[in-house]
Amino acid sequence: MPYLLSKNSNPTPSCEPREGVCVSNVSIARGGRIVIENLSLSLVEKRIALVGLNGSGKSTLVRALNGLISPIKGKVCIHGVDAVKSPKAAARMVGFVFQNPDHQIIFPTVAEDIAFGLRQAGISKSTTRAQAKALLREYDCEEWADRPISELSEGQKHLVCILSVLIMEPEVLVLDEPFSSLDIAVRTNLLSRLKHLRQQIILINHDLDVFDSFDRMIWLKDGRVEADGLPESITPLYRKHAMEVAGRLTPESL
Amino acid sequence: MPYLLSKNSNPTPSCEPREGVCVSNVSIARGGRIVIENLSLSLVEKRIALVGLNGSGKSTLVRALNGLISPIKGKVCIHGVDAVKSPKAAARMVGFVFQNPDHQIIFPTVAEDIAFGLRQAGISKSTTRAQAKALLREYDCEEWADRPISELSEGQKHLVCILSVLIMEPEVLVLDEPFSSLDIAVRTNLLSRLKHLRQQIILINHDLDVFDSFDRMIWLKDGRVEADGLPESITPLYRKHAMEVAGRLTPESL
Amino acid sequence: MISTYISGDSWLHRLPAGWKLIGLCIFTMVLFPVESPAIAASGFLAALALFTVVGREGYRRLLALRSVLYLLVFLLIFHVLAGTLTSGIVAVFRLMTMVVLATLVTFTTRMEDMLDALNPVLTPLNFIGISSRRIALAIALVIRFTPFLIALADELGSAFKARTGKRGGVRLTAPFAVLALRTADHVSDALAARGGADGFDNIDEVGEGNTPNDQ
Amino acid sequence: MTNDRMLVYVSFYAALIAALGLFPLFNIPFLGGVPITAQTLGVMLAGVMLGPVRGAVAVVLFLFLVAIGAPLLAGGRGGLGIFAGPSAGFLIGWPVGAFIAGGLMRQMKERSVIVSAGVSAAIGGIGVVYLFGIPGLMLLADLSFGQAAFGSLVYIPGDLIKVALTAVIAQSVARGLPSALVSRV
Ligand SMILES: Nc1ncnc2c1ncn2[C@@H]1O[C@H](COP(=O)(O)OP(=O)(O)OP(=O)(O)O)[C@@H](O)[C@H]1O
Ligand SMILES: Nc1ncnc2c1ncn2[C@@H]1O[C@H](COP(=O)(O)OP(=O)(O)OP(=O)(O)O)[C@@H](O)[C@H]1O
Ligand SMILES: O=C(O)CCCC[C@@H]1SC[C@@H]2NC(=O)N[C@@H]21
Ligand SMILES: [Mg+2]
Ligand SMILES: [Mg+2]
Repeated sequence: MPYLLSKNSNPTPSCEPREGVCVSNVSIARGGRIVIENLSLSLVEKRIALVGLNGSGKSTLVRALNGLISPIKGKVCIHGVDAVKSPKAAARMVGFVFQNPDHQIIFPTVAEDIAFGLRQAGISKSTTRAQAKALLREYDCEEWADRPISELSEGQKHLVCILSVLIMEPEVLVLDEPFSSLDIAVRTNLLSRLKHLRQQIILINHDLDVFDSFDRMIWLKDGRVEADGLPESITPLYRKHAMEVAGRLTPESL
Repeated sequence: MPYLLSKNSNPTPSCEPREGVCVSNVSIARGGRIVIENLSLSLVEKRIALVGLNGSGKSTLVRALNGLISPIKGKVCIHGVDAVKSPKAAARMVGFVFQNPDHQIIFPTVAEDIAFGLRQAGISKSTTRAQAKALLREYDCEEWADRPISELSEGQKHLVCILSVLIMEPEVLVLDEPFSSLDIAVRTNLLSRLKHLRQQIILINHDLDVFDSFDRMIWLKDGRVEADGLPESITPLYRKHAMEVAGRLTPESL
Repeated sequence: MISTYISGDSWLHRLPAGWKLIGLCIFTMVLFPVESPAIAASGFLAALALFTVVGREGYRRLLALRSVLYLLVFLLIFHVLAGTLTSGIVAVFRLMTMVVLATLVTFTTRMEDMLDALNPVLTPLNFIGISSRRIALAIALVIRFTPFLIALADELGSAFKARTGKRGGVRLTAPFAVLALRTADHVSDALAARGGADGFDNIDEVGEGNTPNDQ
Repeated sequence: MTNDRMLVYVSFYAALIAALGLFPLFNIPFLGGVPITAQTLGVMLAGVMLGPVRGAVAVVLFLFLVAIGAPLLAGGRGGLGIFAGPSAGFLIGWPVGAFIAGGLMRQMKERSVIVSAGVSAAIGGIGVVYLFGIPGLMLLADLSFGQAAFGSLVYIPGDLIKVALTAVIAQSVARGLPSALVSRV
């Protein structure tokens, strides 16, 4: 029985608007099981939070947004572009920070990886390298430029992943638990930086405090929307549910 | 100028005690740079927090505890066993949860991976499998037993890593940001479970709230101990420092 | 051995791994000298029928092996050109049967069971100083890495696609090698953290010089 | 480098050879059962990266798995029967080729990685492998030396591409993960 707090309770968005992200009637299967079932969402707000317990389908859903996973049914549009039919255009528009940095990094050294997206956009090698170094400088780590990424700490790697997406200035930023291994300094800094970005942001995070000033919160449960509305109204519901689940686990051993 | 709040300000612990963990005069190099310098600690408290900014050397230090990294100088002892000379005995005593689940998992299916440690200790296959399944049941996920780990969500994978260490009942538990991808339900549950364990726990975490009832907090900065004492006294100092650092990053763009 | 285990409780799942391996061996030996297309075809049909024990998921994963079909087509063409169509057909059926059966064995056998089954074969090596336990682990690791490498190539492809919308192609070769090798490092750390190749059995041997190091 | 780490690396290259057999595009059946295969890239890499002994051991481990029935050769083939087939000579040449490639790599320590890797891969991965493969063809496929040698020419273009790839990969690894170039450490 999903709580229906949604402002967008329209069950099948038409995918007409050329604004924002539109998911209509999407089902996704992974490893033979249906993980997302018949989901429809129209995402036009600037700051959108996506929450849910482990395995509820958050990462799966956002992977469909830039064509990394093709739904078995339904349609995903980014600013009017079909993510399945034109994954390239979708990828250009959606900047994606993977949950596990090891899944995102392509190149062996830091500057190469950060500059890569710009290179893809046809900018010259020296310009992209300079831009990458400038961005690194803002985070006080210009000397990382030529270091092998395998020699960074986990948090440093995660930061590189985030920077290599930020530098692209995509229309929509999808961040899958981007703060999980960042220290409180970088976390605070990035958070306030994200606040000031003009782009749309879809943020997955287990720590609910970061969603303070968000416009909308979507709670996924077993691949369906359990509740959808303002963070103020959804947070307590979700937290209560999580605590109940926590209580149900291992009662005998506690 | 390190704050000296330590109860253990003894500069060179003698490594005599057969209790707890003892690090004396340890220096560690990684990728040609010195990452930990001349560190001495005697860790006998039950609950020890290790904090520090990204790249400060937390993961490196704990890796030396079970012989995964050999210091270029100094000595590490676990309950009187030298971790460099007998890495295997050290590994038996120290249960280690890696920061990135992908770095910890060895086997393709869940039950195999969880049972592996027990198998290593010479216990029969059927017994270890039953134990693994029992532990999974406590977390309401017995049906994962034969699933390929590659088909779990990140958080689910991380839980598997934690369980495969808990099942070994090691003398010392070293947890490197174990909660980073866990949902609030599992996080709450694990935290209260950890509280009740008889073993010594060394916990690295960026979210400082989890250290509430800890006996000691060690703040690492650039591979040295910056402060060491009760969490109540260290937390505000560390947080203040982190906020200063956050403010110093990218001043121009905010 | 390409894909791994599919959970289930069929008689084939319960059959000891050793028997399955011996059965596979015998089947191969029997099939090898066959020259009649009819017998070869029935062998293949029998193998497919046996496959029902792993159900839909099994067939779905079998389809992932359709790359073998290219080879079969080429093989057939080759035989047609050489004027040996009949033996071509036999060869194709024989190959398909072997692939199906070997796949079936791996789908229904947990890796650890497979290794235990191989143990008697490997034990004699202990006498010449090669620990059978290490070989078993090496084999386990090969079986672990093979599908993993393919998945990793896939993942790297995803990462590339997420950032470009394009397929990476050959230019991902070198990054792939570095990424894959990094994983090998992680696995050896993970192994060391859990007792190394020989387990915790002979833990009292202090100073055996078995010091892991990240250099 | 510890024994355990070496064990993992050796298994890794054996698996790499196996995985390379699974790409249909690069594994074309040819010359009565001796396919054009990407797997020799794995053989060259094993030698160049791991050095002589470990490189050869990785290839032997792979061949052992094939022998006990794992369908890991190009096209999903496996089993003892393979070693009675026309490609047996090449297969026996693989570990020897890896050994020689590794040895050469070690000899050329002071040269640049890309050059020494290319030369080692060419001599070990082509020269030595054919040294075994051609007699194998003569013996097992009833061909004359001329026929066998001439027939083997079809593999040369592919093998040269693999040599080039080996050189590039070794170079990148030297840059991105130097510790993995065991033959040089
Ligand atoms: N590669 C995969 N193959 C098959 N099933 C998968 C795969 N990845 C995830 N799943 C399954 O799909 C479901 C949703 O996974 P997903 O990764 O989307 O969860 P999530 O909400 O992101 O969880 P987490 O908070 O742990 O990151 C889970 O039940 C998971 O087991
Ligand atoms: N494999 C490696 N090779 C070389 N240098 C490394 C390696 N891993 C980490 N380093 C470096 O060592 C220093 C300490 O890293 P470490 O992983 O211990 O940090 P950490 O405190 O765990 O950070 P985080 O909070 O990001 O996990 C960092 O400067 C890092 O760049
Ligand atoms: O799969 C087999 O049965 C073994 C194939 C041997 C192929 C040889 S190795 C050298 C030469 N280069 C190729 O690409 N194929 C042959
Ligand atoms: Mg996720
Ligand atoms: Mg760390």
